[in-house]
Amino acid sequence: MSSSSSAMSDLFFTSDLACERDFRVLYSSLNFSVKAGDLWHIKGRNGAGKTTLLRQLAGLHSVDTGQVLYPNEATKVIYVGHKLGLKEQLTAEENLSWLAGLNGFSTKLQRYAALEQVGLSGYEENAVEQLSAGQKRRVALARLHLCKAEVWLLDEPFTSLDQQGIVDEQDWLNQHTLAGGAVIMTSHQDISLPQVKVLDLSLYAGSSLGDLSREGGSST
Amino acid sequence: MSSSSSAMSDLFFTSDLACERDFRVLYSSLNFSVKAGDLWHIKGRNGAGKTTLLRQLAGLHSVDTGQVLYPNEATKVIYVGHKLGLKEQLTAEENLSWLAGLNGFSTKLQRYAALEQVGLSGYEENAVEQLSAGQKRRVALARLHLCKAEVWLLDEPFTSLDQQGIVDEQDWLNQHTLAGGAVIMTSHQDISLPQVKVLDLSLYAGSSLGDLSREGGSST
Amino acid sequence: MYFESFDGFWHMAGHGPYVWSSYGLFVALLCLNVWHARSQKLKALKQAKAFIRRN
Amino acid sequence: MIGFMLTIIRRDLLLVARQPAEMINPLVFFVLVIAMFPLGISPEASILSQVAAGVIWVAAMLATLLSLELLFKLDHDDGSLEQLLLAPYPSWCLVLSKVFVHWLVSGLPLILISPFIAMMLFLPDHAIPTLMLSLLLGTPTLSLLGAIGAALVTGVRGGGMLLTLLILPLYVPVIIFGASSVAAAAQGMPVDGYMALLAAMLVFALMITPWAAGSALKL
Amino acid sequence: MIGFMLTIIRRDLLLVARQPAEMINPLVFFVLVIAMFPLGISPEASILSQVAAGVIWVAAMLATLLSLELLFKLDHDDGSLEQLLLAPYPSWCLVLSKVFVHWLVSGLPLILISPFIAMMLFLPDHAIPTLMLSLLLGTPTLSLLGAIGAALVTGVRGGGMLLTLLILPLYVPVIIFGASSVAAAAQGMPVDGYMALLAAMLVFALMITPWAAGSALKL
Amino acid sequence: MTQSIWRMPRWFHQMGSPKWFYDFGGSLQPWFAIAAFALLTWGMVWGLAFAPADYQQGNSFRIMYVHVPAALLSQSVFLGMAVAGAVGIIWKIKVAFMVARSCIAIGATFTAIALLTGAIWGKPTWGAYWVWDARLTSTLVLLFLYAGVMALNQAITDRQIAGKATAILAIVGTINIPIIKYSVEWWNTLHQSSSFTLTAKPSMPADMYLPLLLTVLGSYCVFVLVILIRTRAQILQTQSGANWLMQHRDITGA
Ligand code: HEM
Ligand SMILES: Nc1ncnc2c1ncn2[C@@H]1O[C@H](COP(=O)(O)OP(=O)(O)OP(=O)(O)O)[C@@H](O)[C@H]1O
Ligand SMILES: Nc1ncnc2c1ncn2[C@@H]1O[C@H](COP(=O)(O)OP(=O)(O)OP(=O)(O)O)[C@@H](O)[C@H]1O
Ligand SMILES: [Mg+2]
Ligand SMILES: [Mg+2]
Repeated sequence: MSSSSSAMSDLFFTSDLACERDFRVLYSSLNFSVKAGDLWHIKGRNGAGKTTLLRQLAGLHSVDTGQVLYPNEATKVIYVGHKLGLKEQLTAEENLSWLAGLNGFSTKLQRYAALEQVGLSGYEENAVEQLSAGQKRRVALARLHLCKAEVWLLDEPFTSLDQQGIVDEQDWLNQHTLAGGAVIMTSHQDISLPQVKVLDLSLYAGSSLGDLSREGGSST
Repeated sequence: MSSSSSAMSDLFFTSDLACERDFRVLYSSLNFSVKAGDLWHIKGRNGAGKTTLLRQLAGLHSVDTGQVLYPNEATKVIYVGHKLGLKEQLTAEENLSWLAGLNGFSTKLQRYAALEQVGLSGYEENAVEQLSAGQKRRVALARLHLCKAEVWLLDEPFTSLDQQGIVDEQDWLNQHTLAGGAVIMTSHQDISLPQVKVLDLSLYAGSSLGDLSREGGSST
Repeated sequence: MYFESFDGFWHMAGHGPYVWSSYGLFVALLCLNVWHARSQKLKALKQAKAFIRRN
Repeated sequence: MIGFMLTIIRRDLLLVARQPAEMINPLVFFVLVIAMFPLGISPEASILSQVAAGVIWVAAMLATLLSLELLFKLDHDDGSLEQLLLAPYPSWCLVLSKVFVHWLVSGLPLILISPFIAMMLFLPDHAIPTLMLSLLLGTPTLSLLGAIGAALVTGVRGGGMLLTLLILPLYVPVIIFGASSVAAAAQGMPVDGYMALLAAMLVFALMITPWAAGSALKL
Repeated sequence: MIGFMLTIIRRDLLLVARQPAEMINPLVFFVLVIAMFPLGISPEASILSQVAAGVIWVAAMLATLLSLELLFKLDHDDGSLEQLLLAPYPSWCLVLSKVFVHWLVSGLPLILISPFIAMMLFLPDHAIPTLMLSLLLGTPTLSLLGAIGAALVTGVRGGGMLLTLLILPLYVPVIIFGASSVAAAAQGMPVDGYMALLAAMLVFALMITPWAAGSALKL
Repeated sequence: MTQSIWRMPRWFHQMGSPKWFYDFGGSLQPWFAIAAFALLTWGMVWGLAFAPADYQQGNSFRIMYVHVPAALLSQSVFLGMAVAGAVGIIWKIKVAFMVARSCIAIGATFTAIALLTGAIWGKPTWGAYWVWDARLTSTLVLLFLYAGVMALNQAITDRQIAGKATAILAIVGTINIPIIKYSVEWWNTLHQSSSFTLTAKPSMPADMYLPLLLTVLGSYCVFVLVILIRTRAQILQTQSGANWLMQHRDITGA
């Protein structure tokens, strides 16, 4: 875990990040920085605060204590959460079209290629509501291949995927980090890539609200 | 796979069950019977039709070709699907109360005990919307301990559970089958229990609608 | 023929616009309906043929 | 069966108690919509008292209709409808229990507040008992018939408007007799006939809804 | 930025095209609600023409309001609102694009059908241009102001009713001036002043909404 | 899985088979097309050019030859839709649901025609396009009912579910139609002196009512024709892949 001094080379870093919900401290004094090529696996038992942390990193959950900082304003981030953000009535291809349109531009050919990469060729023109749970997740993941974003924030991306799907996805994660991207993901399953760094949230679990006022130092 | 002649000792059986969606046959000529003590693990890749099959067994999806038969009308079935069927505003305990009320009766003490069994003691009076993904799933699963149903139909019950949770749940499945219940579940993860029987849906995949009119015999 | 001249037939003593537009609507809307139904069927036929080619 | 219905009724009441806005909302909607009319039409008593009966009934209908939209939808979306339908009891038990709670929570308050509304629109005082009685007979009919539509649009996106389309035509007789009865009472004419008709429609709705809504839910 | 807005507009129009009912529904709701009034009040031309302006405006308001409910809600529920907000553009772009499509789909058709409605309520023919013009100026204001409420109730259960409560008070001036303008036109009086006021309210709504709804969404 | 209370007659079962309906309907289709065209042309030309004008209403009376068939059909089609839906629900016949769905568009069209031609007719006769007369109002409500069925059908993507939903709504709507009609009539006579009654003359000369008979029959033929086309289209859509269809000469082109 690097200190925040090496900030400028990081894609982003947190400083003394903490989160409390319902008077329970989920984590506190979280200092970690994410560099190009990093693959962070956030672990923790149910209710540890993994989803909350990812949403704080994405800017979707308010940060009250500590900071999340992106040194380079132009850093592109993709967040794929429990809710996939797909419009059920639209086809897989149309969904990709607007999702990619949020960050740039894509051609129909590229979208077909991205869908093929996630194993959905033949389903491009099916409405998403007619897809199975795993197929929906694949559509959401196809976006990763389409938008050139540095940081991927993935909340349990293996959910509903079959075994081949999980193997494939680890491959993508691998390639993305090798190409200089960064991945922060949660999962209850292990990741079989060499470069994985594990962030175990239980090490940062606070016990009472009082902890938040303390400066620095992680509690156990 | 037993034939339907041994019907009367079964909890339920299917005869020549088939399902077609959007002109694609998901499976056909599915004949299998479920007896007390069975633990069926339904496998298949994303989009194979696992969810659809479970819903047909539960009676939530219409059966157009073939049959699903419960010889004993009083057989109690619990279905836990992708959607958990919890009311977000109600507390965990209140949710259990009405869910159990659908099949019988339960006391508050029993409900507290069931929640403790799934590792949620302390969260009994939390509104479900304040629980994490895994904790919600645990509430839904707590029902299994509360209602005395013979047949459990579980669609990817390990989703969002942490590793300890998965171990615990396999334990419950084990106990339920040993006690004479039956479990039919889908999952992309393997189950480490000796009595597991695997039903691989890919073996029953049909190719065209024409197959549905054929009598008997499973296609490959 | 009830009318003496074509002009009389067309004007219908001032009621021409009402009568003709009514008949026009009747014919047009019914034709539209039959046409739509037919186009629907032709589309379905094309799809069914495409299905054969795919398999 | 009674136990099953009680379970549902208890649950739904609990949900309302957890979010009391749901109960007050139809009421405030009712009042607000009615308040718009003096603004839009004219504040004069002579005109308002003429239209009062119609406006009150139309507003009551809209308030019922809009609160009906979520009758089954929320249960569908979180999957609890599946669980309710899987229970070993006929689906009409489910329908009747839910409609009962709905009426209790959205119809009854309207009736209780209607005298004040009537006053605001200058409806003659002697018409108020008729207004309340007609609402008492009419709003359950509205809830029941509306439940058919609500069951049909369950699981369909953008249900609110669709529900209106499906159900408003069925509401026509209730509106007509409800409003006419109040107008008749305002003119001092007898209203027994209207009340009998409203009651007959309630019975009719009680007969048809459990079947229609029950089968629609199981689609 | 233009690209971002076009992406949203294209997506929303595509969604409407996939389910054309969404476009026709507010329209039919409008017609249906208005059709209920003669039934509830009286079929006589003399009474109906008096209340026509108010009824049309109240119905237009309700139709807009109810279709607004889903403006952001559906996007919230399926998680696509998160994605839209994560895009590196200010949130007012999002708001304006969505409101524009909403008005195109629900407001514009109302205006186009209003002459027929006016006829059915026996509004004098010479008041019809005023009616259409006032709706043209007024319905965008309704959509814009409503969007603030829609943004606030996003993610809240039972939003439809709640939205009404939040937004109806804001609609009051629009209703008053809109309905008065039509009533004035029916009596052959000049309506320039009303139109100027309606236009001013539109400008005001255009100024306030992007900011207010944008910040509400990010809550 | 519930057992039907009523046993289904054999021919009924046969009619429920998509193949039978597709073939038999296909052979009927041209006859109905010809009959519809002939009857309507004959009736309309007769009504427009040869029938005498009404002594009171003059030539606007000729609108009757399109207005009355449309008004009659608007109700018959709704009834037909409900009957088809009920048959589908009771005997679980898919083709019946398809027939019910086919009724929607054509029924709504007839209702719209009745309303529009009636409104047009109203202008010369009553001096107004629209009044809140009982029959007019209930026709308007009928149009709304059709609109509801149509919207519901569009909103549900799954064809089978849409078919059943349509059937339920059609049945409920049909039971309600007489109630609506009665209540509207009652409401109107209460408030309004019956100034406008639709002139129904029992003693019309044959020259006047025979064209009407022709257009009414012709309209029924159009109705059946459209039902046949649409239902067969739906069979094609849903049965793609079924053996009988794949070997059908319509598809193989043989
Ligand atoms: C929008 C306006 C109108 C509507 C919606 C309408 C609707 C109807 C309906 C529902 C019927 C009943 C068909 C049946 O079941 O027998 C009918 C019949 C008829 N209408 Fe109209 N009508 C309208 C205007 C008119 C006008 C203006 C006239 C002529 C003055 C007229 C003359 C007739 C006649 C002669 C019949 C057939 C006689 C009968 O069956 O009673 N209608 N119309
Ligand atoms: N509503 C629907 N309409 C049409 N087709 C559908 C619908 N829902 C699912 N399907 C199709 O049915 C097939 C089976 O879906 P199902 O959800 O049963 O798969 P599954 O085996 O559970 O997959 P997963 O592992 O991804 O959950 C899929 O190919 C899907 O495209
Ligand atoms: N809306 C909320 N209000 C209050 N507390 C909440 C809310 N949502 C979640 N929590 C609490 O925050 C804690 C962390 O939730 P979070 O969803 O981040 O957990 P998680 O690590 O993602 O768990 P899981 O593995 O089950 O997904 C949980 O204990 C939960 O009870
Ligand atoms: Mg989580
Ligand atoms: Mg599945």
